Amino acid sequence: MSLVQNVPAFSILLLMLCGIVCLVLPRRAARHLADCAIALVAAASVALLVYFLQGGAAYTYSMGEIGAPFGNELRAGMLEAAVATLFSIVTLLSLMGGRAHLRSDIGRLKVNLYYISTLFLLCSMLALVYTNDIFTAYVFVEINTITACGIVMSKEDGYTLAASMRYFIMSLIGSGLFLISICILYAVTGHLLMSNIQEAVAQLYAQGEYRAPLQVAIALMGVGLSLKSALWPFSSWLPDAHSSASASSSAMLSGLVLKSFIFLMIKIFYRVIGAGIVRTHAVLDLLLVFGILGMVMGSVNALFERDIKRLLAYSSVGQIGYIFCGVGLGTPAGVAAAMVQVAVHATTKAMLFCAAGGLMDASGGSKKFRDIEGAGRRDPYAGVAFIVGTLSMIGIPFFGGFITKLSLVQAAVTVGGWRNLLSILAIIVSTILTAIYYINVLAIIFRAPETAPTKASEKLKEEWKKQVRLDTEYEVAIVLFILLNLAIGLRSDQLMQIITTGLSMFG
Amino acid sequence: MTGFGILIAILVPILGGALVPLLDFDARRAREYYVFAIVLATSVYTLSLLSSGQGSELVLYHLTSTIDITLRIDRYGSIFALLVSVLWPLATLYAFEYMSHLHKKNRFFGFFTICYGITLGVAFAGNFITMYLFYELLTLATVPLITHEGTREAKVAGVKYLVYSIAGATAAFIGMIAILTHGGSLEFAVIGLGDAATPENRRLFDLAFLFMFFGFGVKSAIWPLHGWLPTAGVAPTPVTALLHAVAVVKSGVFAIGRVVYFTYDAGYLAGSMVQKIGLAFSAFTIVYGTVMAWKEIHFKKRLAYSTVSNLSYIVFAFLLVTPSGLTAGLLHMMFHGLMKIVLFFVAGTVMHQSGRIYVTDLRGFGRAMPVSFATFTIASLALTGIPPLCGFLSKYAIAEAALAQGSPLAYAGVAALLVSAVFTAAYLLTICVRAYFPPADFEPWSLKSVKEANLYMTLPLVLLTAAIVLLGCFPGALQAFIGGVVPAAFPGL
Amino acid sequence: MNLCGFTMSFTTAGIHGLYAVMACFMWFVSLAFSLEYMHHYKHKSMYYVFLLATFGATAGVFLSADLLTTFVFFEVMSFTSYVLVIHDESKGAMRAGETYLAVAVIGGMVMLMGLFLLYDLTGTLKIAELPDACAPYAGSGRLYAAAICMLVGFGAKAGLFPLHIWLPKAHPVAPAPASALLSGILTKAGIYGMLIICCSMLAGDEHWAAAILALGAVTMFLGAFLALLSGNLKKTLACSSVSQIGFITTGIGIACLTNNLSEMASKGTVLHMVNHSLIKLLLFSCAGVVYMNLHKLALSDVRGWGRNKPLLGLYFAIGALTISGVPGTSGYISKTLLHESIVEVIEELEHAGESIFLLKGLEWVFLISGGLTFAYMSRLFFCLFIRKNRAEEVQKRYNNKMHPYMNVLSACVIALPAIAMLCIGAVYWQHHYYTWTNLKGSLTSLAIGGLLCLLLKGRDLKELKFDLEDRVYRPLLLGVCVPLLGGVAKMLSAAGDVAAGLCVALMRTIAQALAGVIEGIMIRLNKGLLRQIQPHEERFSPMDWLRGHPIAQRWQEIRMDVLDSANSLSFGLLMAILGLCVFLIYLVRN
Amino acid sequence: MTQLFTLLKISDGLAIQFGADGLGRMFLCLDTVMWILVGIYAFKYKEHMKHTKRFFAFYLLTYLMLAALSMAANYLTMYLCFEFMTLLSMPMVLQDGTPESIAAARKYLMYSIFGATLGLLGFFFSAHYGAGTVFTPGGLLDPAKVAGNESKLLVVAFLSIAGFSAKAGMFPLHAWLPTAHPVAPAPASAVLSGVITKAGVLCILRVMYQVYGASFLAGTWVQKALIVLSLITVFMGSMMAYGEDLLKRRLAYSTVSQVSYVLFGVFTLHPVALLGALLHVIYHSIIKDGLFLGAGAVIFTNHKEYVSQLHGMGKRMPVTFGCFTVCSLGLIGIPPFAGFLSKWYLAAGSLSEGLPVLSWLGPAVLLLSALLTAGYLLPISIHGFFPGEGEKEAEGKEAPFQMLFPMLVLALGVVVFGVFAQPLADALLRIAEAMF
Repeated sequence: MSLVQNVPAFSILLLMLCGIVCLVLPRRAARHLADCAIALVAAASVALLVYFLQGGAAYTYSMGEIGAPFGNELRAGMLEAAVATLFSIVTLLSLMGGRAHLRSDIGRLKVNLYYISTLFLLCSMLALVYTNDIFTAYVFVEINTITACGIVMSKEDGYTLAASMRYFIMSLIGSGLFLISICILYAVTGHLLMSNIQEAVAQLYAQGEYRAPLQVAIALMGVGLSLKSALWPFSSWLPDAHSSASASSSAMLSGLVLKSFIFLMIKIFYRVIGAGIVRTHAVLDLLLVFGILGMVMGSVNALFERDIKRLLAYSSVGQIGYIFCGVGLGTPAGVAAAMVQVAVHATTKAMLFCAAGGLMDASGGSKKFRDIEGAGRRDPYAGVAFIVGTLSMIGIPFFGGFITKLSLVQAAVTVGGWRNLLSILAIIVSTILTAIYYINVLAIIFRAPETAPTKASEKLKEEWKKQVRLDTEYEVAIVLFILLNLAIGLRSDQLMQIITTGLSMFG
Repeated sequence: MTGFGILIAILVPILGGALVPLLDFDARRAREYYVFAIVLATSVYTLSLLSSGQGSELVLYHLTSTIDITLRIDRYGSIFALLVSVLWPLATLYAFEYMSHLHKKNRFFGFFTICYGITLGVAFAGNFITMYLFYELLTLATVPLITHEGTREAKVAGVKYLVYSIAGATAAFIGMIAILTHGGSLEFAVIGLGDAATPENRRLFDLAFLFMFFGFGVKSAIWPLHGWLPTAGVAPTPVTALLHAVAVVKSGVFAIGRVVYFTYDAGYLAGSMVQKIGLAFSAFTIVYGTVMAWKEIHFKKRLAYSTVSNLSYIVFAFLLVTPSGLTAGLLHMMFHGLMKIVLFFVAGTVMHQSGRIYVTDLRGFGRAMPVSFATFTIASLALTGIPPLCGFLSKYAIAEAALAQGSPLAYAGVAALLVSAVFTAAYLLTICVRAYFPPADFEPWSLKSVKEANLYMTLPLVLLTAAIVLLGCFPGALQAFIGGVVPAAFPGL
Repeated sequence: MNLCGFTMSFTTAGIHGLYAVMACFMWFVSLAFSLEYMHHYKHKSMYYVFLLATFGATAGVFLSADLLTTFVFFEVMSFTSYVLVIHDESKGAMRAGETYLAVAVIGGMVMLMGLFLLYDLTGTLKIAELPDACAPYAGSGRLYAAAICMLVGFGAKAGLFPLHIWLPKAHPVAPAPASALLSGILTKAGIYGMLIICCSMLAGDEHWAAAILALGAVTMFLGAFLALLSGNLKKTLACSSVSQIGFITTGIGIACLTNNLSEMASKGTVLHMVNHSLIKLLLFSCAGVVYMNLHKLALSDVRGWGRNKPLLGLYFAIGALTISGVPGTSGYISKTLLHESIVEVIEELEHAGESIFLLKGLEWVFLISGGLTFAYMSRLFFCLFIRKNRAEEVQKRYNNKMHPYMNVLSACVIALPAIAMLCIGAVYWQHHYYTWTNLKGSLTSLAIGGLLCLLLKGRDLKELKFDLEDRVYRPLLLGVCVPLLGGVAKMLSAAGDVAAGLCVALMRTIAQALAGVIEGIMIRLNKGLLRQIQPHEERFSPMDWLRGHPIAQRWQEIRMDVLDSANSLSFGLLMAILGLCVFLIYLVRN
Repeated sequence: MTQLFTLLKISDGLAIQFGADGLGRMFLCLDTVMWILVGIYAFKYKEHMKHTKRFFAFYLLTYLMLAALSMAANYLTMYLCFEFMTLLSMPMVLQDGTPESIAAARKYLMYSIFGATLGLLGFFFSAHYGAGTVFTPGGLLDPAKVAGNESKLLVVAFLSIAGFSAKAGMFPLHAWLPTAHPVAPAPASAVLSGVITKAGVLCILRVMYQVYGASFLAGTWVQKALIVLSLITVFMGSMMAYGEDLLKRRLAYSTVSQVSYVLFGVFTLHPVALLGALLHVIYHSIIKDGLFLGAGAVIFTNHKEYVSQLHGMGKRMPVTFGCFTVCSLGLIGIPPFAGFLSKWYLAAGSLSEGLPVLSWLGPAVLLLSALLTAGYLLPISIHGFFPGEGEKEAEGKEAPFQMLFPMLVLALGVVVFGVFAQPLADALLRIAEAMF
């Protein structure tokens, strides 16, 4: 048991501790503490990942020496380490990216409260990643919900309050359903540890008993987690929540929070119910169909939008659809494709939300297309970010999006029958629609402003022409995000290799 | 070393083009000298590459374990590169004059030069993924060119073009990946599917072929997917002339040639169901294009429909999957590029000088713009297929290839070829007649405001027409150069 | 001689020479007579040119040794004689000329067809070689076809029954000397042709002979009947020519029947031809003299003019007697020969036991026609020289012959044919012609003629209403054929255009339909998408085209009004519940 | 073909070659003579026209192309000259610039180009199945290659011959002739119908006898179909002419029918019939040019276009109408004049060919059409010279001598070639024999 192996527990506990400490620190100190805490966790996760890369096997880490029924376990594998590093890096970058907005959106007083909720959010996400006990998973799901709603409400204008309330209620429904399914599982199998439950469930399936309760448990879990991770029919809360929140919080929300629940769902499907059963299970078809619907409807609604942040929000619904489509295919290649999309979407969407924040700065804080006309010229970083985002979305080689499409198509092609055709058609349609509204956004933000601006936004434009000041932190964040996307695009071999070995270790 | 030469040849125009809007030239002369310098340099360098660097290769980047971005000069790609590098400088020269009355010149010339680099990229791509990369970039780079004039019509054309191209590219991408995952190689050096084409996944390979055929078919304007080409006729003439007559559409046909001859080989395709489908669609498009052209009175839309038909000539020749079919298709690709660019330039000159865009009000222009309409007449005669001119040679080659192949669809193709020749005569020669022989009640003074275009516009026209006539009479060298493709595409032969 | 692209050969053997001489004699007489006759006419130069041209052509026809040369001169003769017919360009002349030309051209073309068929069949057109060339094909359909075509050609010129229509019209309008030649020589050219067909090509062919005899009989009777009824001097003579041609045709028919063996038939035919030429020359000259003085030809007008003109009366009488076949005249001899040849054939058939009913009928027609001839000739003679004109003063004018009605030259010129005829009569003055059986035939016909003449004396018979040409030919040809064929031709010529227009229109509609379908979708789609790029449009939503659609409106209302905003909680819950139900139902079921 | 002159060698299969053979020489002489005569006539006629420089330019260019066509040694050169001849002769049709003339020119262009394209189809197949490319009497098809697919080649032969016969005005594609001639100026229509239709005939001769070969086509359904088509045209042409009042359109329809006489001779694939056809080519050129020049003279001097206006014109224009009458008699085929001999050989050839029905039906239709020709030509002369006192006589004056001279020469030609036809017939017989 080398030092590195207790990184999971260490990082969760560290974040909790810092979260509490931030409460009392003054605003500036709280900011620095939060940043370096997250940085530390990121470094630790990288160390863990390196450990695994050098051939370390997946291991379970029991919290405290207490026995099975009461004790608590964490399980770390290459995949978990990779996802953890991704989450921490993206959180750090989106905090940096959205810093300027924090000052204007959130009053001076509540800034540490924002940092606390961010830290606790990251802690809960890491916990979801590492946990091997479904009840602890439920506990951290609740923490996650509260903190996520917290960072949304921190903006405190009327619209965000209504949006976060809706978000809160819908998430609670989701976690409620998740709880019920855990109870059923516990009632049926008697265990809480994932590995034990898996043997029990396998045994039950072999005997054919308790078929109905197990089905209901799986259904409820599926719906609960899809609700929380905004799969299309359950995603009506997402556009308001993500668009009204401030730049960094909406980056974290759509980039990470949704992904954590998806990772949890994959973990439960493969570790709790077992790969053999899940592969042929009907729930995958449902996920596939809803994923495809999400891909298409997300993009179609995005076409309707005339507000940059709502457009990005709807686009994430579409991208989430991609992930579920990958999962729904049922083959390891499909899940791998889903994980790639998780990584790519996390970085790209976070970057785009930060860039959107930059655009709003450059055009007097208005989100409307009419006002952000030509903003791309004024804030070149945001412009370039959007170009990279568009190219990645369309799937030009050298960019992340290409790898997603490549892997998803490879997965879809190997699967036969209606799944194959349906997913291919969905890919084509969603790529077209994505291309249209992203290129349209490009056309707007790069249009020379002299084309007849309307009166309303006239005075706004004079103001910001003068005082566009660019803060370095935002620029660094955007550049790092772009590099991250390019890294995934270029070094996709290593990423795929990590994911596939991680999945194999997963079982 | 020559491997890097390819990279240079591609990057110079792209970077050079990107600099134009950034350097923000305001003096017209400066911009022209700069742009022309870049374009000419690239052309010269590419031509030297073609002559010396045959077969040199450069693996740019290993994207994933099985896919990497490679650039290679092989005989097939160098033919397309030759066409593009010869025509681009002339088109640029023409564009300088034409753009004088349009605004936002920097942006236009920027994207115009970038497209040059990307087209060369398509030509020199070593495998399908690289070609897909440049193919997609070409779409993105041409959208702003089409919507350049900012009118409502231009935007509609831009969106329509975008939607068609992205759909086509994605379909082709899916086809590629399907082949990759089932063992076929995407490298152009490896001919045919080899052992991967086992009977049970034959159906999938057929499906993949159809996806790629109709994917790349969008750019080469096969009938159901040709809608964007006529609407894109509203773009400024250098764009329609160069891109929609030469670069963009030809890249589509070039890609189909790659699919037919390099990914699937003759053994797989000859006599297969997909070949029949392809032949049927292209034969129908040949007739459809000319009939629509004959019906259309907007000058540039008429030429666009004519391009739709002529492209299907090439696709039809390629799908014959015989050595003579390949050479005939390439020959027509070269000649059609020459002929169609002249026709578009004349259309552009007419619009530039007199603002008339409809074919019906071209009465008496023969005398008002003697040089332009002389070249127009020669080019339309060539396109109709009158013997001494080059159009006849390629039409003859395609017909011979079809006859040699001898399947009923091939005969249908020859019939389509001839019917389209008649309609071509109908929609082109009537313009010449109207221009040169105005009716008795025509007052020449109504055209006194219209004078011949200056040297910038007429020089390219004259040079290209000379090329048409000379190649028509002495095609030996070009045919030998094209003949070189056959050993590469048919290793067995 | 090599002319017109093939070798023309001429011969003066036998009948060729005879008729060439006859042609010269006839032309000499008419030329001399026309000197005076044409004295006060206009276009004299044109008349003489075409008269001589016709002479050349006719000589050519008679002298030609192969049918092709015959045809060449035959055509030339038709056209040159046409000009003679329409010489004085009156409305009647033009109309007659039109008919004459039509018949001539049609006859010529059909004969050419016959020549083609013959040439193709036998390979030679030399008259001398014809008999043995046609022998192997006797009775074959192709030979009959060739023969029929040539018969139509020659028959048209000769004036046989179906194509005789132009004769009664052309001769009255032509100048007298011209019409003399027309009846005299040109008809003989037709007969000459028929001789070649019947006697050398199809000699001894019963069916052919029967047909010829039938035609001859009908022509004989019809001609005589028309002559009787006609009220115009020249028209009567023209019809009489038709009838005489009928006699000659009968002779030819008999000769053909007996395979040229019955010497009487062939001699009789030739003699009758010669007689008829001379008679017609004489009679038409007399008619010419009448017309020269009175410029009128209707019998009612010229009645009684010749009372005090003994010389003209003498000439006319000689002509009349000869043509009627009164014993002692040359006419009698030729008619008797013909009659006896018929009787001889009848006896021969009697011995062979075949039915002779038809030939008996023929003989009776022969006799009746002879009678009719005598009747109308005597009627003419009486009208001109015996009876007085109804109007007294007209008669008085006729009687005072102040100036001579014909000069000396024309007098003696007209005398020539009369003398010639009398000589022929004398030459043949041998006894056996006058045996009782021969006399019996001519006397019976004279008796019939006399009887008829008494019956009709004095009363003018109405013109025959039924005119074959105007009733049958013109309506049939012009009324029916031309419009019908014209219609077919118009339809065919338009076919080219219509077909071209049709297929082009078809292609265009197909293209439009296809384009329409694709274009429709695309226009609506990108119109909507376009809204997207228009920043300063006040309503941004790109799905502008969808907005118009009722379902979309319904959807929008649900989102906007009932659920106050698409993103309201209740809408979210509704969607979540729906999702949950789908999950549960689907999973529980399988 | 004796010695070949290669102007341009594009590739091994394609070359523009010229070579003189009997047929080519005959057509060249015909074209040259006609062009000189009509040229003289046109020098006078040009006062009546605008754009004279343009007219004479295209006039000479068309002659160039015709000379090239007659000298063409292979299918490609013939197709090239055929296309350019259409393009260069088209401006002569729309010389007056009136809307009808432009419509007629467009129709002429489209029909000829459609015909040429069918010819091109023939070229593709002959290049593919042929042994060599140069015209060889008896056909250049390589029996080995042809063995399997005769039926295909027959269809292509029929189409290519029907295509070239568009220029010769055969039935399905004749519609342009009656529309183009009335609008074209007289010298143009004289040349168009007199000589340019003969170019179509030359192409058909080359294709039938020297590409596919008479033996290949003899007795096949193609020959029967073509003969039937030509007979339909013969009948239709003369029938339409019979009913037409506009003088030039009547002559145009007459051209349609007379050229189909020639085609009938060509399609019977028999030396004698071919001799008749060649003879008729020469005779018809001479006669039809004479008629058109006559019509042109009437229009030029007295502006009378319709036949009904020409009553008594003969007296006013004796020489013109004299020549007109001589030419009409020639056309009808009255023996001493030119037309008769060609009809004779046509009929003789057709009968000796021995096709079951067509051998005798052909001559019958020819003669029926000769009859109709008489029907529509003779009345003009007759009413011209003998108007009859009832009708009112048209007044007018005689055409200038420069116009009369060509007409006189042509009329003389009709008579001379009519009477002294033997040397001409022998020469043409040698050419006809050489074709088989």
